[in-house]
Amino acid sequence: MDKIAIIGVAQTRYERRKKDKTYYDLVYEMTRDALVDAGLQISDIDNVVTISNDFMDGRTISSMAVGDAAGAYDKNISTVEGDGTFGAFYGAMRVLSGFKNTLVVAHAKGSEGDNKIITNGMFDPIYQRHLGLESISSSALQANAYMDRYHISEEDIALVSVKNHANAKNNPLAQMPMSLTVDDVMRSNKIADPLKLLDCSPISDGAAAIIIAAEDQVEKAKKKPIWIKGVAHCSDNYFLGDRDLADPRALRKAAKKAYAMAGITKPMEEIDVVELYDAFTYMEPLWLEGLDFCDPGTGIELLKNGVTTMNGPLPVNPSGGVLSAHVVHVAGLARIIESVLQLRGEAGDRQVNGAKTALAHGINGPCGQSHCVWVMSNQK
Amino acid sequence: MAQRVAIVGTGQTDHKSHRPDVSQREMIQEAVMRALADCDLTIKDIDAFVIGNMDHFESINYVDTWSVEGAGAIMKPIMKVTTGGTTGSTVAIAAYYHVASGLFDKVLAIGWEKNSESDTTAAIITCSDPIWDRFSYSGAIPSLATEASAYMKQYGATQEDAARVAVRDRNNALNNPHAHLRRPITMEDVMSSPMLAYPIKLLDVCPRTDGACAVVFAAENSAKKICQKPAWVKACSVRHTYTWFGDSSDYTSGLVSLKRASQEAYEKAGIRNPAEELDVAELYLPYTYAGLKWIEDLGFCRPGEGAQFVADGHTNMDGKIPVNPSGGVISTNCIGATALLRVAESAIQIMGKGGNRQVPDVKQAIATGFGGCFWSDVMILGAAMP
Amino acid sequence: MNSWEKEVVPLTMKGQIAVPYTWWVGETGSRFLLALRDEEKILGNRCERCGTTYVPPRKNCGLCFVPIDHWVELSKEGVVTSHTIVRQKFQLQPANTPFAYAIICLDGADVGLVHLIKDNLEKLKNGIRVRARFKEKAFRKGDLRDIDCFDII
Amino acid sequence: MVTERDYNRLLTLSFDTPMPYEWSVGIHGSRFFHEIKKHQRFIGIRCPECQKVYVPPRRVCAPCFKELHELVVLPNQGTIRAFSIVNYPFIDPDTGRQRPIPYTYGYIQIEGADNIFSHIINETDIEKIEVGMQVRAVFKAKTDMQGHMSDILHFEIMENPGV
Repeated sequence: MDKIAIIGVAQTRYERRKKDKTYYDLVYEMTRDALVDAGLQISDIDNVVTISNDFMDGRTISSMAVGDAAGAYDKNISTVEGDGTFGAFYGAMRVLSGFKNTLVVAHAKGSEGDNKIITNGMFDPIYQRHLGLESISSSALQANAYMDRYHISEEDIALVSVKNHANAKNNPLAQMPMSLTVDDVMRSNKIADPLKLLDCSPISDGAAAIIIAAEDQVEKAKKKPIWIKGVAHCSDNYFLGDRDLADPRALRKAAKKAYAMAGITKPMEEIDVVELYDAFTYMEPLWLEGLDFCDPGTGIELLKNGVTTMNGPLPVNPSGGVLSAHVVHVAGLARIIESVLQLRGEAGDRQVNGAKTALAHGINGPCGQSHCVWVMSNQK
Repeated sequence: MAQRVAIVGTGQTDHKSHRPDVSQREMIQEAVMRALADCDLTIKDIDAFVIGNMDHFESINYVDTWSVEGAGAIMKPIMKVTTGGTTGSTVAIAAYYHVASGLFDKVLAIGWEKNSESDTTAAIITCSDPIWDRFSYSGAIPSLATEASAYMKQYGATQEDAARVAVRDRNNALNNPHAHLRRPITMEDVMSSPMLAYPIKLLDVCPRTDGACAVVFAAENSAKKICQKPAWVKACSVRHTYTWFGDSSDYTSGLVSLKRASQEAYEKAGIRNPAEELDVAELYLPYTYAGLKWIEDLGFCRPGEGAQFVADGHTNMDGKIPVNPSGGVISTNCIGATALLRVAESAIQIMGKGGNRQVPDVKQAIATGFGGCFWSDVMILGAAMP
Repeated sequence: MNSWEKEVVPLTMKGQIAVPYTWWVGETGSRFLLALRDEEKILGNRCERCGTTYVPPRKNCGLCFVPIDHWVELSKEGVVTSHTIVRQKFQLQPANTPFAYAIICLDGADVGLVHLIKDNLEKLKNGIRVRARFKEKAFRKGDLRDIDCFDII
Repeated sequence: MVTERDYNRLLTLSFDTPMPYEWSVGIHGSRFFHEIKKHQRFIGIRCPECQKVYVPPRRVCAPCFKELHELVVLPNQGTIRAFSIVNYPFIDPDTGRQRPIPYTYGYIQIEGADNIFSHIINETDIEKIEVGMQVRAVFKAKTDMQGHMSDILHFEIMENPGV
């Protein structure tokens, strides 16, 4: 892969509801701010990828609402419907194909629609939709399959909520900075066993943007470029009953490819910080297994042993993760942006000292069916 | 290093008004299997997938993950790209960049729609702005009617001029075994069909169709091995320039997005005189008047000369630049697949696989997509490696 | 610069997407659902290339990409491989909370089927055997919900 | 291939649960509706770069990529640039029922604006309406206004546009 880098980033504050802003407003602000961050003008951007979802926005061709706001007038533009990591990957492909600077911008307002009806739309119209499945109950099936197989307790996964909400206290943009105990999580409302309210990510509004540049463009940027070393995505089968929900094999395959591109052979030793898509507490240990940081079933041990805490050798979700702000589709881009901030040394109170290599991860579809893995570094 | 890309195989369903015999996913799989058979590959050979349609037409969220069994993408990378009417060309262009980036060798582009499963007008209305437009918006026809009447006023084109486009495309469809509407029509049929919104009559516009299309894109080295006559991607370009319906209404300047996109694509492909250098065109003409006006924006003829150009037979099968040998959009319109069908049909012409609809000796072809807010996509294919 | 923007009380607008959908089940799915409706039978089919027995049946194998013609009748009994007891209401749920979703591997099938368990939830655990309870014939419509739920054996 | 005879063995499943939304109108749009309610008048916004006036007001001028601030009061009348008498039945996605027809969908250029405003014109007789006619907005009773496009009932053709 040719050398390409992220040279500009921007994200909104993540909130339960941004009543005064349309998604057009959010996209405009992020486009403007990412340009400022990179020190570029809109005329430096030669193509745009927007990320939106027609179900979230309540609008067919949701991309039509934001082209102007993304500065895409008279430019090559396209739209990915899916997580920000996937949209950003398409943006990266365009740079690798010869564009100079791709602006990638994602938005969503969870406050505007009905999250259960929207996520019910992920399920098969003929065999699943009428059963009333949505994101939480389907994920609960996965949590149960995983936790039952490896004897992981509800208290164990509650630790993830405690850690990530505490990390969020150091992130001024996070929606849910909280000081929690395992007891608080255990006592929160039961939603779909084993998931309780504090095992679940919130509904959020927000937007984010990044600028991906070709090697010969990075010197124009005012910030330190963060190099994209490896990216890969992979999807598992669709029907929940066709999958082994406790085995994130699609993630393992994507990670293997991304690591190979980045020349990483020992992820635990070579990666300094991880931002992954923890839409639910159980996902963090499960995805860490898929990312080959540990053996199947032992993801939670990393947390219990302090490996993934802020002071540990592999801090996971220093931003507070998706549990602390979950703008659907923006969330993966936010993972990339947090990685960039960490690698630039701009992560403030949550800075992981000396971070050189970071991993960002996003998911699409029910129960993490499809994964996208990013490896980035501040070393060329 | 960016690499050269070619189309090596195409597949499409036999398009119909209704496909009750297959579920959505099964219909997609039908197109994918045909595309693989066309280039003698198996599903194991495909490295990545790009798919698109319109979410609220069938009410499927996350079409990428939902489709994997039909697409053949189990344990493979798949991505959803969607932009309304231009979805099919957007998907093709995304598949092109997948390969051009050097990251993937063989990529499948898939577009589909099962329009029989919802009220198409209701679904189209949901593409209008919920605050400003949805209250009064009534679907695509009024804005097209506006464009058509402005064009007629500006250049004196007539309803008969437009009817010629319908007769050309619909009769071309007789040569395409996959086309949805395959009944011959006459000028009288078009002229006497019911008026929908002046000057647009029923036979001036596209139908709604159930169908899917799949196209295999491959990198340089593989393309040459897979296919004797690959269709090389020489250029692609996109202009999705408008956000608001009320901004795209400068009809006297032509379809600006198509003008800009085609100019950029011609420049990349080194084309100076499109009508001479292109051998065939598969254009996303959702209604007949576009067949007069947009060929001007594409530079096939000068502004105001579209009607005469068509009347003179230059766009007929034996003309200077045959337009829509497949029968085009007014013969087949499975919306998410429609623009991908333009790309597929252009590739078919380059590969010489057009059967009864083959234009002899095609060296260079153009495919376009139209949608959104008067948006345009362009892809130029060639027989010679760029 | 004038700052009228700061003084505006922001409005919101309520609306909905109320498009009616009618999805075609297709020949393969219809055969499966008609067997549920008319014969109280659960049919699967087996890919003769890889040997996987699917339920619901598939027209083509997603892995091998070959048509599947070999139909089998599956047992109405199977094993729960994962489950969740749902506590929070949602309008599209076909049962009152608490009820459970379970992935059930029917005897003879290689993949699981997502369905409902309504009774004896305190006994529910992975590995437990369950049996399909069909709706009365008059209430069956050719829909996966013609199986009202699965009962713990 | 399937024929109609086979339809009794080919099933369908239906789904008609509406998906509810509550969209933000935004500061610019909200100001537009407040102005309609307070003063029964239109406002637009001017681009400092190209001087174009947009109605309803918006945040950004696309070609200039400039943020807009300068509000412009506009008369509540304009010219029909295009119209279409909608006569085909269809489901209104906002209600799930058929939208009452016929009605006339109009592209109206508000006097002093550079873009087009779309709304309903209360004339469905093709003999009595044409492009270029002057139309005027008719508002709902102030007390019934709710910050919605329906606060403008419709546009009506002006008998004496000169007055």
